[in-house]
Amino acid sequence: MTAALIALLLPLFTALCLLLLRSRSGVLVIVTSLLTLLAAAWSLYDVTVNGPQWLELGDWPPPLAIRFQLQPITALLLVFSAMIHLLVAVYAAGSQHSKTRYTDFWPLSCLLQGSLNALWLSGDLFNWYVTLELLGLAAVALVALSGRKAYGPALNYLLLSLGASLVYLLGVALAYGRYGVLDISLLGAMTEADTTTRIAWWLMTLGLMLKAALWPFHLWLPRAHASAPTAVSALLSALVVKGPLFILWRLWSEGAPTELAVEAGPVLAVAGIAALILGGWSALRTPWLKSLVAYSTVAQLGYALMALGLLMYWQLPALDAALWLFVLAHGLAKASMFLAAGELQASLGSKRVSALRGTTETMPVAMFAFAVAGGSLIGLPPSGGFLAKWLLLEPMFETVNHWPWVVGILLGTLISAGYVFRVVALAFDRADPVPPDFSPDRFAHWLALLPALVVWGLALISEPLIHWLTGVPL
Amino acid sequence: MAWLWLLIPLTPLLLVPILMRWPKLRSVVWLAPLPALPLAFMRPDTLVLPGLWPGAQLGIADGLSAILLLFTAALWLAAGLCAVSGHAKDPHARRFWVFWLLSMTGNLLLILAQDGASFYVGFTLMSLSAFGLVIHNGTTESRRAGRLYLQLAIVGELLLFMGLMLRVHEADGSMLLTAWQETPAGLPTLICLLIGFGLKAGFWPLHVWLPAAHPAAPAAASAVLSGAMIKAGIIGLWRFMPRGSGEEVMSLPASVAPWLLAIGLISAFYGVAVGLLQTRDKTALAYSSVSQMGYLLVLVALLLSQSVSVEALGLLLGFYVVHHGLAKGALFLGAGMAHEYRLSRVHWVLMALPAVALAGFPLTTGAVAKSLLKDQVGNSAFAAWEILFYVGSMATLLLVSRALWLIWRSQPGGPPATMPLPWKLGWGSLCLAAPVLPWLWPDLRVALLDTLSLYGLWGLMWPLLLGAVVIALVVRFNPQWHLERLARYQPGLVLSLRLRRWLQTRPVARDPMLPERPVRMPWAGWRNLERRWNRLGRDVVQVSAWVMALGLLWVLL
Amino acid sequence: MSLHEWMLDGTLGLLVLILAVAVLHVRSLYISIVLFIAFGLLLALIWARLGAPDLALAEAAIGAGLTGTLLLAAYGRVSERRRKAEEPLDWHAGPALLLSLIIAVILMRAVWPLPDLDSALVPAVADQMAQSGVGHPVTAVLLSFRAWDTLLELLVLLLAFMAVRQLLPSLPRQPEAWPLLQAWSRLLAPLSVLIGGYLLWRGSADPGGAFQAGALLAAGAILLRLTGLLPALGWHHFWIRALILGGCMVFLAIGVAGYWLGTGFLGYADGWAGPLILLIEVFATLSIATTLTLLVIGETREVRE
Amino acid sequence: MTQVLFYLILGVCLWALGLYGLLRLKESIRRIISVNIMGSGVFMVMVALAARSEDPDPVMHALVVTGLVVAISATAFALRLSVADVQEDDQ
Repeated sequence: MTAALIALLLPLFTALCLLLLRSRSGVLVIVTSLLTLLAAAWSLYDVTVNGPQWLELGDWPPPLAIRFQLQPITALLLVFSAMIHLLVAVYAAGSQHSKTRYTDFWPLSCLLQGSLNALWLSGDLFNWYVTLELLGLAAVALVALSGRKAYGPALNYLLLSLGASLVYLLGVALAYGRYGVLDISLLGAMTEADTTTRIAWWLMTLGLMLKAALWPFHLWLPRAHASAPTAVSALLSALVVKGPLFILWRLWSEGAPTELAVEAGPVLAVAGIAALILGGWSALRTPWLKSLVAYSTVAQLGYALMALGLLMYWQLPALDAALWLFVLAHGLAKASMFLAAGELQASLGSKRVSALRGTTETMPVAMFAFAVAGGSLIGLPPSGGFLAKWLLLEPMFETVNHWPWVVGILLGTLISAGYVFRVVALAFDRADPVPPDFSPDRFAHWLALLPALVVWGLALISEPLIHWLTGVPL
Repeated sequence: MAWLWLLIPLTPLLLVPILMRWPKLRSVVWLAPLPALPLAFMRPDTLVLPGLWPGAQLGIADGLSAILLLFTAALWLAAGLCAVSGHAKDPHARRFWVFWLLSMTGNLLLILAQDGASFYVGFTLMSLSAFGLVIHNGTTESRRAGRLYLQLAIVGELLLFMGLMLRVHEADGSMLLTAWQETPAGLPTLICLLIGFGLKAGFWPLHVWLPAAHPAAPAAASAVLSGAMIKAGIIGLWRFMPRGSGEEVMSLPASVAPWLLAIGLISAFYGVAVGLLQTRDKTALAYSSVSQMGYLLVLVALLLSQSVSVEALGLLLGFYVVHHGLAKGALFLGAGMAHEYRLSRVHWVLMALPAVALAGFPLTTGAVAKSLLKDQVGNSAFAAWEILFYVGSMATLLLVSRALWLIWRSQPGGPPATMPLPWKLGWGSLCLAAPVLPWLWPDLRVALLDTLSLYGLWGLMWPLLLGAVVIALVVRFNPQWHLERLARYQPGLVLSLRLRRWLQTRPVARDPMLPERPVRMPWAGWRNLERRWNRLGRDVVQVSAWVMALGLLWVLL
Repeated sequence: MSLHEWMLDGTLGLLVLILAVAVLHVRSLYISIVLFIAFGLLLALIWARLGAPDLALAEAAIGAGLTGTLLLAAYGRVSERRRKAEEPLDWHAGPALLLSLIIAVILMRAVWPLPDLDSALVPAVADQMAQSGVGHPVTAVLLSFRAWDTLLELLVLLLAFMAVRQLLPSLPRQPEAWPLLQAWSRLLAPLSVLIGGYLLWRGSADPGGAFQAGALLAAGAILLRLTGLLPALGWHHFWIRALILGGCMVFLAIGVAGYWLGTGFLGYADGWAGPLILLIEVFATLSIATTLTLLVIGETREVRE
Repeated sequence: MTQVLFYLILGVCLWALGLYGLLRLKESIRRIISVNIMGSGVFMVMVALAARSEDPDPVMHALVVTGLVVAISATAFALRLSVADVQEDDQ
């Protein structure tokens, strides 16, 4: 637990120190991110060896205190967020095209990471509300870094995030009114499927869905993510939307009565399929590169939503692994894709997809990173995306009448292949390549490739990964 | 000792970053398949790698795999040796070697694989990396060929992946190839696998990419493409298909077998027919590969028909693959060489060896492969078709003679040049393999001695003599038929180009020099609908609030 | 419950509802803002009716006062064109109202059984009050039992301030200070410091505490700044930064020290709870006051420098 | 019908009114006001819930204090953003 606490507090302290000293030192952030990563890895080791752990804050007895819970998934998410943050920090410090060096990017991103870690560790309905607000404010502030043109999307994001928080908070208030506790584990033992519970859970769910940009509440995401600076888009797409998803998962898998979960599951799963298809379609049609990547986030979140819905519907804990593997694989691939897309569009001086003509010749590494990450999004074996899809498909193969879900996944796969190949095909059109306006930044290209390679490498550690995700010993 | 198997894929893989860092080391990179040679003899236990993916196993289960491993590695070695001198002055040599190493890794890995997933990983790695080899020369022709290759390779990958999934499902989640061989396969599975692997193996009608891609690559690359890589398709079919006994396992595959036989025979003769029309040596050789893959498909048909023992068939497959791989590799290398240097008399003698071996000349590996094939067909349920195989020998002789003549014609003028030593070594050893190998390899020697009976010799010789007569007639009368135009018709390439244009030019504006013409697209109505839909979501906050409110209403009522 | 209590509750409730509807429907933005401030004050009354004096104080200071100032400041910055633009009552006002009504009815079904249930936390708080180190239960919850929430909330405030810092400067519109206001603020400002300090001090035993005190202090500072009696509070001054960040830093440091000394993260050693909580509250008050002041009246340039 | 229930219902109505504002209004400052009304509704529900027991529930009161601070922080930012955004529109 100590290690997890260090991973939680280190970014917060770093942010405060940076602000106090008015420092814009990327090196300091990189060093502390590295330390955070080490602490998170240590906590993962700890939790694998010693099992799940609890920390009552202030040593107060359970119903009163806020409790931190360290499970394998929590620890894995701590590692994951530290990894992405480290990568983005290195990018922001090193790339000549990242416009984040002369702003408050550093303390904001540290606060973002700290609040995300607080969210992973917490298990208290109201505390989650506060962490969600922290996360939302940090995210909006980061979006606003790219100047006036981003203010409109940032304001929309903020307003919706505020509204969603209040929908969530009303649900929390109803749940507290009904059961008198706020701790999710304690709630799990008490909940019954009555009207108040049902309404409370749905209010929280809808609020969280809006925050996580799950279909059909995704409208704010593409513009917000596309207009943010590159490093920020990577953070937002890879990490921020996963926070509410985590709460949603714990809410339904731990806190909700079984009947309610079984009833709600298909709704979420169908929304997931709709996200896959419609989000994918928008990605296929949009003329802007970053919008394409952002819409692909909408589509890919559909897989996670579907995994969650089916997990609730069939009451299969095995799908936990699929859900979180999707999250990990998508986070890594999306970080790679956004960094690559940002570098490409900065070098080409155009935000259009059509400007990518011939980029395999002018910027092969960045394009390769994009394609490799895209391969994981499509789910080509042996990438992490493939593993997740495989875990999701496994229970469907067992029963014949599950085929509509399989068809949904297949359609989603086809569409994601469509939008990835749309870019790749254009990039291979070398007859008349668009010359870059600015010199490409090789270092950033290789950096963008790194997470894409990691996501393909996930297949190599699939066994321990699934072990951590399911908590089942090898 | 089982971990030794890891050396085979890891050696080339580790060489990739080393090569990136120290490009000068490329003169030793060709040694990468070396670990495979001793391991094929040692045959350590199977290596189980549960951490990699469920059921991952590497190793060699039967004699066939050992043969395949040994000779595939040998072919890569020899071709690599030639490539060292071929790419000594190539400015893009590093790129060539990286793709070379990657496709070699894939090729060796798929031979070692004992489970479907490992096989698939190796197959994919090989297929996709070979794209880099095909387009290496960078000419329009090679780019065009590469595009077609990549398009079909990806289609093949997807089908194969579907087949793999179905197979896993049929085998109740088991990934092991041995388990699959005992499991019945459904028709969709069979179709997916046949097309998926067929696109790699390149038999008719899935061969369209092959005559374009193999000649386009550099000489050493076409040697391994034609010699080693296309065999992966047949190996895959052999390994993935059910072969157990019992009615319910084999009823469906047995009914597919005649179709496979038909496709194989069509392929064998189609390859020869079109190959004879070619005016370029490497294309003719590529068509000869199409034809030979037809014979290998016949072997798969025999396996499925169950009328021959699996062991004998496995040995024959091994002989055939080795024979064709080495001979075709030698011919491609020779053709590549003849484009650069004028060959001396000795070289032509050497070059003739693999050529006659392909035609099944006595005392060569080809003789064994051909006569065993005829014997097996004769013993099987398809005995009635045996005569076609005799005709096939004659056809092959015609095609290789044509290819040799084309190679002769493509030589530059001037006196015979001295070739670089590595080339001589690599190519020479491949050429000599055809007559020498039977004497080194006991199994093959026994089979070769069997063909030396009078009846056997006659069976081998009469088609060849007939062929010789036809060649003599052609040389004597030299008819001018002008059939080249027929050969130039390549629907695959045309369609591939269409696909590319469709994909790439649609979003981009047309030529700005042309006047704008208002065109009413057939999908304009849909486009308007989409526009209207997009406009709906303009005020993000309001629309989201509506969705939220309606959602609340819906889920709460 | 007696009839006159019902009368009071009913009137308050009706008034609040009418005000809320008016805020949303009135044509002029300015009137809407003024009505919203009145709405906030009325809410403070309701909180007092419901036995929540802490909240009444907080709502009056934060909810009505500061939000109102913020809204008016924003109004001062929008253009004439924007001010004049009225909300048209378009086609979806009707369906929206209907939908909201249905949702309200559904939610009423959800809250219907709640009054008869009770909370497990009330007795738990009562049990642990003795160990908390303070006498007032709300303060105990805020700074002892759920100190993590409070710490994060300070971070939220900090983050909001940081976020405002990111925005490019907007056109400042500072009207001349009104002489009477200047005179009054000379009187009011020290008073606000006094009352703020008192609230902070009383917070450990009675209603009041860091947030209320901080908001009051901020109100005083804002008044002074608006009348030009206080110099600009730039971010570039080290002391301003230290004040703003002090709350979080002291809180975090004490929390970590507790973990280090074995009393748990954000736990206080026996006997030290009272003084430590007071220490945290003092720093938090200063931090909240400075941050709110800068948030409300700090020109972007002051905030950014 | 008790006082608690009365205020619970009132809170729910305020919340729905705030939602109505978000559904209908377009001007960003007004939207921010409606979000605040929504928040007031939630807080009223929470305070009413706190009033159920003999001694008012201090946990709920503390949560509402926290909620108020969060609300004002976010409101301050949103207002600044909306002003900056509006100015951009004007130019």
